[in-house]
Amino acid sequence: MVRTPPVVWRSRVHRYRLVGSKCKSCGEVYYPKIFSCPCGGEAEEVELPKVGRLISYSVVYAVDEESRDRSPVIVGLIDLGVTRLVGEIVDVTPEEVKSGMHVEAVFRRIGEAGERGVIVYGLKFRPVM
Amino acid sequence: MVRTPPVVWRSRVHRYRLVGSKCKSCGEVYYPKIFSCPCGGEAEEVELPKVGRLISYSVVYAVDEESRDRSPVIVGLIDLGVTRLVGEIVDVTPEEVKSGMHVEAVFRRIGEAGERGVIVYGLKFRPVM
Amino acid sequence: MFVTRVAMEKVDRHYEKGVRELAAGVARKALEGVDGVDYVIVASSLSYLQEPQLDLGAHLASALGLKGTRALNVEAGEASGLAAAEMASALLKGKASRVLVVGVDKLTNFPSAETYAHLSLLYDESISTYSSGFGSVAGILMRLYMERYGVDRLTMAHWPALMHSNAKHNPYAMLRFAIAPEKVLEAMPMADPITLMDSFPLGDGAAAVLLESKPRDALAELVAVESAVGPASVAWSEDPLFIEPLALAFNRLSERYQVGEVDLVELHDSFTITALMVLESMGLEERGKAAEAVASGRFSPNGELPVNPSGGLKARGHPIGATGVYQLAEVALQLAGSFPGLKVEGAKRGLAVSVNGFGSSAYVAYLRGVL
Amino acid sequence: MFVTRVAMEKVDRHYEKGVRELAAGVARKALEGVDGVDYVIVASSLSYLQEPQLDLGAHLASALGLKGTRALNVEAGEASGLAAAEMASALLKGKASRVLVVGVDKLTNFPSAETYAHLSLLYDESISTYSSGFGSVAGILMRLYMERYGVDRLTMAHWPALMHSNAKHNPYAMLRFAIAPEKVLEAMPMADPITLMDSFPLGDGAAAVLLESKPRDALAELVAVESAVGPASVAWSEDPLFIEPLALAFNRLSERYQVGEVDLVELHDSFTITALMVLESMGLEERGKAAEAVASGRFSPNGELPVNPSGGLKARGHPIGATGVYQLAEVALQLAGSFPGLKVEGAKRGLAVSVNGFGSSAYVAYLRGVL
Ligand SMILES: [Zn+2]
Ligand SMILES: [Zn+2]
Repeated sequence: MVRTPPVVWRSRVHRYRLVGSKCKSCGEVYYPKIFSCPCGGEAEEVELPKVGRLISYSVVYAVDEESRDRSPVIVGLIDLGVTRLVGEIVDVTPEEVKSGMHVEAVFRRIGEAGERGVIVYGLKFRPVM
Repeated sequence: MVRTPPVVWRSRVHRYRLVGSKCKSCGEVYYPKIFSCPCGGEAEEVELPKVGRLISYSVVYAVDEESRDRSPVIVGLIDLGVTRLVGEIVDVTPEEVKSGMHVEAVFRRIGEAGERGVIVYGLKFRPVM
Repeated sequence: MFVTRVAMEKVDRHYEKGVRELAAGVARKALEGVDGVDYVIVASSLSYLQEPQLDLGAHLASALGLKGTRALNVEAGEASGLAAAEMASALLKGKASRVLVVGVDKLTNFPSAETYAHLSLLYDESISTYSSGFGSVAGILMRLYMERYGVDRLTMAHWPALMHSNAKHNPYAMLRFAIAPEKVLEAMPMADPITLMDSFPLGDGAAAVLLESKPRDALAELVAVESAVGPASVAWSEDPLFIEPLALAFNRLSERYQVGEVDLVELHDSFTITALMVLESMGLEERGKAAEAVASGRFSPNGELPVNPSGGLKARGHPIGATGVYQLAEVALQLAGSFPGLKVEGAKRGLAVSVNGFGSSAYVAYLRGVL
Repeated sequence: MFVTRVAMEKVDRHYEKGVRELAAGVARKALEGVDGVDYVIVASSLSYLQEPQLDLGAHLASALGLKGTRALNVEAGEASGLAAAEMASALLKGKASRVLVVGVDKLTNFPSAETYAHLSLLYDESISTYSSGFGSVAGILMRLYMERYGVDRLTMAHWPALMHSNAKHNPYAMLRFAIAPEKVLEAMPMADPITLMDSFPLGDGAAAVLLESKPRDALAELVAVESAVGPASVAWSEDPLFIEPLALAFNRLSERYQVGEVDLVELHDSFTITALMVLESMGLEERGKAAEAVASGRFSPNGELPVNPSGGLKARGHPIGATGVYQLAEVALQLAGSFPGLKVEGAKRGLAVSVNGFGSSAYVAYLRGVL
């Protein structure tokens, strides 16, 4: 696969700190990162809020080879207020997870990158009690 | 890499028996295989002669990862009479190999295909004494 | 421009054939008796990851004996086939008079979990980075649709049931058996609420269409192809259930043609939810009503607007970069009255619709009969 | 059509930037102050194997905020850049009035032996199947040339020496240092008789050109792009040292324009031998005489016909799919008198020439000054 160490390395900031883009002109926030806003404004990096609400989710059984040992994986569309993002939901069972739940970011192992076994970490989301 | 077992399997006949294509209309012979001839004729499979003459060659040091243990690899453009082909030259040192040499096909290990370690065999060429 | 010849390979697990052999097979069929082409455009996406050949178009054209022709490859993910047709259309307005578009992709060179990883590269990086499966976004969107519009799972299942029922008659379809909606719910969960029966089977395929500037012996007229780029991530969409670029591409055509009044559509249903989103984004059904409309038979072969008489991506199959070319071939054959599966009698106008992912790009092709 | 804006990234090991960042950088520079484009065409080849994104053009356009634009990817191996320009040219004759062509490729994501394996996929399967290195055919051809025409190794070495001497002045070149011809012979053998100094360095790069149908603020006119498919394998060539499709593409232009009388050429020199074959196949030098002509200064900046004042693939660098876009940008800047490296004073007409491998396909672009 194509997630070689340089590729993993380059995406680390965005996975570690949940960094998105904010338009300097209209203030719109994006994740993943953009280069320019449709309004024409330039984008700057911005750290995203670490709490949000689950808009919808899926319990995924047909995962990539790298995620097989943790299948099923719960993936959700999360509303962070300033923007939305698609992220993984952890510490909850498929039976407990519900649209509308409040979630918060936690730092977790994502997997290994390809044949070289670089261990990848990043932020996932868990329900807020 | 992309040489998965099905890909290796599909090319076996051409590597094992040196099968090229012959145009049913004009008789021209091609290797690797073609589907139709520029003359418009249909192509059929044909086994190529196993002896030829070395037109030119290169002693290759910058080989793929899979061939590293046998570097340098000698590769030559070989005139088989009915057609030419690019193939590997074995059983000869870089000092001994010469354009114009007569060569014959021999069955040899080519390498392993990718991560799965399928061992690939095929025809190479050695000098005729 | 005109579609004068088409050729399709049955979508299937063609273990014995590589990308090159599949592509050559349909290309040769489409070119039988044809005296050369100006361009060969290969539409392909996953093949870059699955087959050991770059500059495939030229290598293919060369092995086909097409001396002196021009060739290149066009990629736009799942929309590659119609993207190639859009380029062909531009060429045919200029110096070219005959362009062969060959769509091809193989999904069976790798174990399926590895193919899933390749498929996730069609989406934005948030999917591929987390290795959470290419169906995850579809699952999220399907649940959102069901919850927002109060549609139950069984109603949603009428789409795959309709596709299977249509595909039974299509000799080029991969899945030629009927299934009851209830069976969709009982299938293996893939990305819950999606089951394996809501998504396309992993199959290999190739299709070719010969496009010419002149109408001689044409099957159909390819009037125009339009496209647009959309939000690369569903997280950016104002409404994730609405495919903005598809609405835009469709509007671009509407400004010039009566594309709202067609007799059949072959559209992109990578998942059940995609089909509904496509229908609603093009305004072919009201927002939130497509699932029920499908269940009520509106898009069935004898309904108001027959959709995917081929069986669609769901049952004909979805060899990623080739799919748009299948759709063009199918619509052209329908308009010529010679589709070898379910016929839409008297069809005079049709659309082919492709989307990559859930709208990183969208394409609509408009075809008219010539009879 | 006209080249109105260009932007280039220095070819280098850009470990900190991915394909997307490199492409976005030049695209933003080329679009500064421009009010939207009709199409974004991304020219790229190895990136399919090196970066985790399909439908890259649309994802890129979206992240650039180019709402409503259209985008796709064109691939033709090492000739991808000019293939994209050929498609842009067709679009600009039709509905488009502004097309952005972005060339990009990264060669440093993998260890070099793995990149060599990727590069061998540009050639026919006899090279990739045997894992014998992407330089093997070049080595065979170089020896054939030297033996057939009785040219010694030192004479051949004047090409890389000239390229390095030119690149010293080009701020976008990867290798900005002079080398004596003798040093080429002393370098590490790569595919003997080829040394590492006969081939391009592995570097990442991106370049963009904005093409418009109207001449306002143009740097140069892109008069036409022509191409042809050739024998996919050198074993099929009547003469392996002659690039048939290049001769054909060049002749197609010659029939309409005075392309034999240009003031500068940026051409494809993936290896020393490729440069000589390109010069001879286009008839810019007699068969078997190009090596000596190079040594005699005929193609030097102050010679009869300046070739590769940029430093060429050899010293500017060769980010596979991006190279043709660099060449277009360089020729356009030369014709506008604003190339930031070695200037060809008073140049009015120029060519950009790309080949994949040793002729699976070949492209020639003809540009004219507008001053
Ligand atoms: Zn903004
Ligand atoms: Zn023949």
